Amino acid sequence: MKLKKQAVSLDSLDWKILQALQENSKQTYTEIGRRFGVAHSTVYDRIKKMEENDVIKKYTTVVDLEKVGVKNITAIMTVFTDPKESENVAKRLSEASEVLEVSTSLSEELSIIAKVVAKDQDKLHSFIALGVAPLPGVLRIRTSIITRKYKEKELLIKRK
Amino acid sequence: MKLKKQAVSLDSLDWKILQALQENSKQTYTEIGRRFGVAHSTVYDRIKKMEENDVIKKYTTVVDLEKVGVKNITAIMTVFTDPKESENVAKRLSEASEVLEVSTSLSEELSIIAKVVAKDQDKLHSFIALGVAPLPGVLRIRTSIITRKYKEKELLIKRK
Amino acid sequence: MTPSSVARILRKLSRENAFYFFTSIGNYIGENAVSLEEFAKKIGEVNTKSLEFHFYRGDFEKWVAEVLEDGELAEEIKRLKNLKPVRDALRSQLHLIVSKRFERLRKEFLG
Amino acid sequence: MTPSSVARILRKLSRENAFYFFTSIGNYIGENAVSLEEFAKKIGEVNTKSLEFHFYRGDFEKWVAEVLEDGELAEEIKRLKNLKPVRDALRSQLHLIVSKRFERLRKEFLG
Repeated sequence: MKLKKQAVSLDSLDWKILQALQENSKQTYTEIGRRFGVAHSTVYDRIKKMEENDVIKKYTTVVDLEKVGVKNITAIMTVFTDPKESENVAKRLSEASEVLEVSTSLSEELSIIAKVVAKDQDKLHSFIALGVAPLPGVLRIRTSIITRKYKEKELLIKRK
Repeated sequence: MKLKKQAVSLDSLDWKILQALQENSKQTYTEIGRRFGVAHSTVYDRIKKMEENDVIKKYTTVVDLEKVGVKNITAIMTVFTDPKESENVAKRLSEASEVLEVSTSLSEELSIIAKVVAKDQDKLHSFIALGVAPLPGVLRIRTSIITRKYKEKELLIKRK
Repeated sequence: MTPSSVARILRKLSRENAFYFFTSIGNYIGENAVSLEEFAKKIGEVNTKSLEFHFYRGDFEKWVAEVLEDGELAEEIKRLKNLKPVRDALRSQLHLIVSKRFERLRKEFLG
Repeated sequence: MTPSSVARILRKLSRENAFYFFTSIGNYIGENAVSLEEFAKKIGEVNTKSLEFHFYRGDFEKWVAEVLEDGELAEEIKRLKNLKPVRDALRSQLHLIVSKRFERLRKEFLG
């Protein structure tokens, strides 16, 4: 049985803590408590609760892969499919390690948008020609190779 | 003067530590050291160095905003521009808080791809009609609204 | 109408105040109008999907009222909705209303 | 050639082994060929940009050699590169080579 998604309700201290953790996940409970004028045990309780109900999904580290010489190319691939096969194609794409993001989208036409990484243009093309075009229901594919990134960030949490 | 980008070279322990931090940034030096059979002081030194040379950009927290009732819509916007104005348009888009990602890209045509969030379709349209279409050099805009996300992850660090 | 308010309606607008033609949410077709005169012309040219999109969202009457500041024309466009015109019928009726208005104001302006 | 190798070259391929036509890196136009016969037909139909893209990357000869397993045809396609044909000249010459080969094999197969 699938659990019904119900919005967890957060108060203003929860929002402030989330925002602080998004800025820097390594801050201690004491540091966060001091910043908002509450006890570290309060901060601890709030965070534990948000971890338990999965509001907090993960603590992670943002790494500059270019700095360490990893020179992947990134492409945005738009896949037009037979509407009946759209979900299957999206699922198959999601299984590939080359594919970081997959969404279905609606514009004038239904399509699947996916972010793909590869070592170079040849590897990118092979992946699409051998791994995507042959999927049942794929009608056309349009691919744009990213030439320069100007901005890349997650949605910042705003205090409520 | 612009500093020349030079690749920082990492050894296999650095890679392992980065991977561990990407999985969970809140692990202690001791936990990481135990996992890889090295002293916590070694882990500390390696991490400090990677923080200093900006290989580690940020420690952050991934939050499930839907769980807390934030129901934004996300759209992928492709902006076709006069090639001379492409960089200016990309920069102007990057300044907008509604815009999370901006890249220039190359397919059969040059374009700018941007990820945009908005409270609803009306807000999304207003932002594009009043904030993007009027930018000098904008020729056409194509927008796809994300209807469902199947996969969304950062590039995972692989051990070398 | 005072000569100055006529002149105001007929003025050339800045890029920020132009009317931008879309066919659906976020899909800009690359056509815009920086004056009432150009607005009339573009209504005759852009595809009818774009006209339907803006007409039934109320974008035309809003722009005419708030940017051009022509309350009378805005009212006329709004009234046209009662007929629920689509496709070429929408284009021809809208074009008639807007170009007639433009011609009248232009004559008034030239005196 | 043995009858069985002729039959093999003329066989219908699985979806995974079909030739997929692109116009540039990652841009699939929605046309594919699941047999030598269909390959000849599609060469006559798809736009020449796609033909140029695959021809000069060596995709055609590779697919013909490795998937269809027709080494002779692969060689002929490869040799055509020396003439550096583009656009309609590329289409007609490629079409001639491939359809001739298909006709010959078909006759051989029918005996």
